[in-house]
Amino acid sequence: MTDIVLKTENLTKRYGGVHALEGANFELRKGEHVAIMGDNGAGKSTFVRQITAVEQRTSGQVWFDGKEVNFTGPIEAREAGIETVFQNLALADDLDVPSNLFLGREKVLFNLGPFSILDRKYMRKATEAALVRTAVKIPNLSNTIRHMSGGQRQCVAIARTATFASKLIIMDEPTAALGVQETAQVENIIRTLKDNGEPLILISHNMRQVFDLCDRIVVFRRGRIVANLRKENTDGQDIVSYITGAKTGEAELAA
Amino acid sequence: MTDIVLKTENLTKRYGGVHALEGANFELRKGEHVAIMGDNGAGKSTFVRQITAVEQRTSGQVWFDGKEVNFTGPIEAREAGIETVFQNLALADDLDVPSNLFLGREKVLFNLGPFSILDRKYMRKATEAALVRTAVKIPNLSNTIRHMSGGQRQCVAIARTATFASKLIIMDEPTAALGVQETAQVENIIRTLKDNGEPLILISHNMRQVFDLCDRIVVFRRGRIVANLRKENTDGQDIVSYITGAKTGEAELAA
Amino acid sequence: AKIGVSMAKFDDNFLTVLRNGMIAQAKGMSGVELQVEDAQNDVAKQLDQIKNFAASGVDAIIVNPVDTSATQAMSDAAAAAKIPLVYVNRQPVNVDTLPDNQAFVASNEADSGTLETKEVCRLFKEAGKKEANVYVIMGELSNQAAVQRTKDIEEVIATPDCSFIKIIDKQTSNWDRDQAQNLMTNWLSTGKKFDGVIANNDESAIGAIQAMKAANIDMKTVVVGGVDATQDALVAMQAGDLKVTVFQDAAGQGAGALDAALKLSKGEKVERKVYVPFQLVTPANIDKFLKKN
Amino acid sequence: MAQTSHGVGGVSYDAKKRTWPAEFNVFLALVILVVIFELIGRVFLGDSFLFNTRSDVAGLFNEARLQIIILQVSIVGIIAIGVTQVIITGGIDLSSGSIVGATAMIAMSFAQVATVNGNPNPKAMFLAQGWTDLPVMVPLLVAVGCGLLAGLVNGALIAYTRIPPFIATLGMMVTARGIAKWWSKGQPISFPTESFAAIGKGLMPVIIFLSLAVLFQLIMTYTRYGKHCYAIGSNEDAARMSGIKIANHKILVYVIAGILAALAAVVLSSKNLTAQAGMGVMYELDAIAMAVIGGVSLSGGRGSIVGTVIGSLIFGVIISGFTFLRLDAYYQEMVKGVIIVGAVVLDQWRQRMRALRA
Amino acid sequence: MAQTSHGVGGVSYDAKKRTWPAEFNVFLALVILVVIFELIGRVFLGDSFLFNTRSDVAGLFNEARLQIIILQVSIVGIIAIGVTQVIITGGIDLSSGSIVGATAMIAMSFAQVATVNGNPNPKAMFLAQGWTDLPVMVPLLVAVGCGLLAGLVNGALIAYTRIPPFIATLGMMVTARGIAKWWSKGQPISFPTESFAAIGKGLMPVIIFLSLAVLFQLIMTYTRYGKHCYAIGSNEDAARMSGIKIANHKILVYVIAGILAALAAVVLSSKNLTAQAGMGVMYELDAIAMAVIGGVSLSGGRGSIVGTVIGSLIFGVIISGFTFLRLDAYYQEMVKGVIIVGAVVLDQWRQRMRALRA
Ligand SMILES: Nc1ncnc2c1ncn2[C@@H]1O[C@H](COP(=O)(O)OP(=O)(O)OP(=O)(O)O)[C@@H](O)[C@H]1O
Ligand SMILES: Nc1ncnc2c1ncn2[C@@H]1O[C@H](COP(=O)(O)OP(=O)(O)OP(=O)(O)O)[C@@H](O)[C@H]1O
Ligand SMILES: [Mg+2]
Ligand SMILES: [Mg+2]
Repeated sequence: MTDIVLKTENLTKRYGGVHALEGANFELRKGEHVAIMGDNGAGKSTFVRQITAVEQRTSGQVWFDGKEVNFTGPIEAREAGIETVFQNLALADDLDVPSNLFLGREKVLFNLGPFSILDRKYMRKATEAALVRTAVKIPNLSNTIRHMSGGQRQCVAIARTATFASKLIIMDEPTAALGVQETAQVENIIRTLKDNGEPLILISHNMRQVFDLCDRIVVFRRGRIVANLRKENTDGQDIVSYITGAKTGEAELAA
Repeated sequence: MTDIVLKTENLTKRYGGVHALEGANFELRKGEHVAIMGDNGAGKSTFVRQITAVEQRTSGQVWFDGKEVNFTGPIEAREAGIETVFQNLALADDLDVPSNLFLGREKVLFNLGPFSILDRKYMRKATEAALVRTAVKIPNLSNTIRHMSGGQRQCVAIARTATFASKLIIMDEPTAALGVQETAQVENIIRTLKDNGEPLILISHNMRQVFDLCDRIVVFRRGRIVANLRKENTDGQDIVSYITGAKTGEAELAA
Repeated sequence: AKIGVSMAKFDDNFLTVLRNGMIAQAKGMSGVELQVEDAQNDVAKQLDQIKNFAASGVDAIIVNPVDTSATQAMSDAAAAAKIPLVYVNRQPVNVDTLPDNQAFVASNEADSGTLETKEVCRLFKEAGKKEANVYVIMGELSNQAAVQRTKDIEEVIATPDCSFIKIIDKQTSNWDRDQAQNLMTNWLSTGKKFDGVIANNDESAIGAIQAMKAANIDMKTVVVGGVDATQDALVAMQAGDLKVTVFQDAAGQGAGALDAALKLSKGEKVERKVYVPFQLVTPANIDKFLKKN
Repeated sequence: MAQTSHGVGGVSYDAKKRTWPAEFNVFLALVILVVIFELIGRVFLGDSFLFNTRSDVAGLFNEARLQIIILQVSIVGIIAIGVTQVIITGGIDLSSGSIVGATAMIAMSFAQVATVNGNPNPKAMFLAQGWTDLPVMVPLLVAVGCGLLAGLVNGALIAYTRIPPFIATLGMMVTARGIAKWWSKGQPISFPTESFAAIGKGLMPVIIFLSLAVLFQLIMTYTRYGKHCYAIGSNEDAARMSGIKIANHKILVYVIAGILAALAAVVLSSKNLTAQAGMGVMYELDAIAMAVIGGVSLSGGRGSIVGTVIGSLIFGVIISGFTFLRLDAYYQEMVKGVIIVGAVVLDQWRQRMRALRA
Repeated sequence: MAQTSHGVGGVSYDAKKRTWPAEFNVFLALVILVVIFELIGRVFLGDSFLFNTRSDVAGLFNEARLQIIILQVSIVGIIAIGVTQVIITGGIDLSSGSIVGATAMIAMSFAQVATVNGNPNPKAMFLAQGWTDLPVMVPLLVAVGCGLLAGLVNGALIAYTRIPPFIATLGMMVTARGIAKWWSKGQPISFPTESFAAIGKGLMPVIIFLSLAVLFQLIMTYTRYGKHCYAIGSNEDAARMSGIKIANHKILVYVIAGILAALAAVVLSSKNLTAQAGMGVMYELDAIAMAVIGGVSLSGGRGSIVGTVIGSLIFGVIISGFTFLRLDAYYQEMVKGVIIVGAVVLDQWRQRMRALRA
């Protein structure tokens, strides 16, 4: 039990009459990279939003890092060590790239509480370094995020997550808008995380990517977890049949 | 010349100091499906925004449907027959699905100018029919778009474009957020368009998709068109080398 | 001569008459140029206007103070710029310490509410009432005239002579006819018996009258009093709806202030204080006032 | 899980779990407020707020009070109908109060009688021109014209120059108030014709308010105009890209708001038998507050006329309740502010509870 | 194409093509306005707006006019500094004018002298308690306390109950005005001590205004506080997900706005040597207008204190210019509205031109 980083029991979320997530039981071990797949609207992002406390769950329990947690908001989740790339990216449109990268944890020169002086030079340098890792091209870092292309925005969000140390990284469709090169780079970043033993939850619709990067694949369908398979025991065809509902049933548990 | 649907000459767009699009010369023939590929920030969406007049171009000319056009806004482009799925989707977050599908061209019972009475039943039915084609699952059509998942939103935008007759369809990364099934369905929709002889511009980062669906591939790099290749004369490796800049030069023109 | 005038507000019936009195006077003289500003009931704006006048180099300034206790700063500003200053209509708080080239032309605000209430009291007695219940409609609560007139009403009612009058409730209409009308209707909905309405101004009195008429109350049975003697009020009085109002010689004050300002600008001496008395208006003497305001 | 439906495929949807209309919350706030006044009245005054406790009149309810509750908010309510539409499109209208002032002055000067009590009307603007005792259509059309013009200027500024509605209508607010003062150089304009005076008599303001509310609620729900209001307020860029003619629509919305403000001016000046330059001061804020209390979102895209009507009733109950309790005038304003905030807090709180419980 | 840089890889970026700071547009509007007044003055009045044409005083400029231009907007300007921060975080503050009124009344009652011209001060609130002739720190601290409290209530309501800032501060606007009227039952409070009177004397208001502006411009640009203001105004959800403590930050912003309004009240009542309940009416709208004219976006996330200061100068020039031209007061309001709109239209137009030319 001690090597379990994240565990949920019966996690459920309803929006009015919509049963978006129903009794999800999920486990993630140290150093493990797990993929979540499923149709659009299957409840994947909802699952992430419950864990990170962007929303309050309807019922169920969550354990993180050995203890039961009841985060009241995303700040607490983040402070506990969960870094997330949300599907909607969570960027401030009117700020420039460095400000977004360091949003909420600015580097300061002097600590004067809220009126701490920012270390703008440092943040700019660090941003350049972080972006180089994603291979994205951004002509002018001082332009506001509003004026960035879809892929550029996504890379900023990924760079932000990869820059700060954490106990668990969650990425919700991180490469959806990325080009060929950038996707390859981001996959490299994920591999590095794997090598460093950092656990990760990756939501993706890309079968190749999932099989390349993850140890285990969890399939969501209509708000329920319908499969939980080790990569070795399955293949793309199999996964698809779970996604579409051709195969059903609370699937054989992988270890 | 008569079979050219869309043609641009020297199309250029600058944002302040950012040269997002430089002298793009592009042609699209009747019934042709052309893919646009390129790195993030290469200028693909910028190209689309100039054609559809979401922004005003810095310089260059555009011909559509046989005549030179200078649309002053997206309404004119749409009225001229260009249907677009924008990368940012252009959905009204507070409206429900049918309202979004018919946004700007509501079906009315009586025509009383702006105060025309809406045919809500018809629009709901038509929406269900249109969404079935994309295979997306939406539990409650009366929920607002704000509460839809990323893929659901994208499907609504695609269904909207596919529902109305047009002379040219442009899709900017339409399947980026879609699941396996939904992607397959949308690709089917695109094939149907091909069979009906409707021309299409598809922006995508997905090599397989591009080779499956399109006749010709145009590669953007740093705001310039660097390659224009018939599918038969190239392969994935070749395209990637253009995208990354390993191969350069105004490429051999395909016919 | 260039004269700068700062009025407390423009959209006030009474002050408009005062202002017009001044303008009419100026038109009749040659070489007198009036620059009239609207302080929009804002003390600070008024002080700034005086400084703007100073920057434009006017020969004298006439001020209709928004607030009579804010005049010290104005006197100082004008004195610093060495420009004569005349206060009009409202008595400045620093009246006893005014510099040599400053004066004022005003009425004693304490009289208006007193005259009004005494007459209402007299009418009740004339009708043989042993006990009379009244509603009081106040003006804007942050306005001194409203505060003063309300105080006058209470003081008169506190005298043994008129102590048979009881105030059921007093509320504000912010000088406004529509609000007074709504307020009166709200009072009527409580069903309480009452004998009169004493309002801080005519507009409020008329609003109350309209509400009572809408509720089919016989206007002969109630005594309604106002202050200002506006045209609308005089017509209401002719119709027998309004019983009492109080006249203040607005045009006369305006003209007097201009006179004083011109004299001061020429370096002549003028009377330091000019009081223009309030006058009670009743159906008996209404004809005297019909053409005045 | 009971009965579930699947919409267009996908996750389970429990159709029985209907979401309450947002207006319900506001209505609840209204009811709570009434109950509070009723209770305080019974306990401390031994009197009833809503019910009839008098022997000299018949009926269960205190009809006079029911009438004044709505009568006193009818005029601002008419404005609020237009303001609601403006806010739903993501705009704001600060000019309505001043439009009321200017329109009242201008329209009233075409509605005056020639003689009062046998004397020539002392306040007649156009006595010399002989424009007195005109048919009621004249001042009405003049008013509509004023409202239309003001709305057109607002709308055109916002639609074509893209300046924020706050600024465009703030400019109009200042300018229209200036026009109101200038029109008769600060003098009130009084003594209207019988037919003009009939517009605001008795319960006419209430009838006009409620008819307009019903009309525009239907328009907002069932017509293309309404749909586009919500679409523009929800995401203006999306609406533009979808081919909605934003400029035309915005102009129409502000014109409607202007005309409604002008109608309010007619009703107001007719009810009071006078027009004054200071009329309508702060009405814009009350109208906006009514809309927001009624659930209209200031960021656009959400709200309804029904909500605004309930919001206006909350205002009416507050005003009448205070007079009923004979609350000291000095405390009234303080308490009014608290109640406005309280009504919206209650609304928010119920919405959050619902979201959590869901 | 000249010299290009490539940022972090990618498309060409012409670094020489610097974008003008947005404030430049506003400054241009200010200059145009001054030039217009100067020209009209020269042509029609034979007098200069800015320059000295009098023989009895020395100097190139009409110093009295330069001073009054900024002096008359200093007090609203102080408020506008706070309002700017509120708007940048995506909020709005309608209560500042009323906070000025309430604070002026309360603070002034602790700043009164015991005797005026040998008589006991007729307006002293706390004569009986002997709280007269107190050191100036007392009223100052009382004022700061009032502003802090009002801001705290605003901020806490907005942060914790999630009601729209428009409503929370509207409630505060009504309540604080009620408190102002109730404090001394409508009576003005006058006769402050020398030391209190010194705060608003001469050019002190200008000095206070400009120092605060510089201070907060630095804070907005260089500190975490400033960065978070922009982040929250730009995308509140994103800011929340990024771990910014939204509630704390908002409370701080409204507290700062409240304290600035309270300081404005001190300066105002000191300058006028009196406090009265009606002080500060409509200041909130002027302050908001100054900010918006200065380029602050009402949807949040954009703007600067420098812009607001320039916006306030535009106001000052308008007011002084009108008096200079001896424009009839009736026309002043009308024209003022037009100029406010014109300044913003000019700004928008230049921005669009730049975007097109870019
Ligand atoms: N706030 C909400 N209110 C109502 N319904 C919601 C809300 N958020 C999500 N839903 C619904 O819940 C379901 C699950 O949504 P979710 O975002 O988790 O899907 P997903 O698996 O992430 O899909 P995708 O692959 O498209 O991102 C969807 O049907 C969606 O419409
Ligand atoms: N409004 C704008 N202002 C300034 N720069 C902009 C603006 N819009 C786009 N850009 C810049 O122009 C370049 C091209 O952007 P564009 O959106 O066309 O990229 P794209 O090829 O569509 O990329 P992606 O694959 O990520 O969608 C990018 O560097 C982007 O930062
Ligand atoms: Mg998702
Ligand atoms: Mg793009």
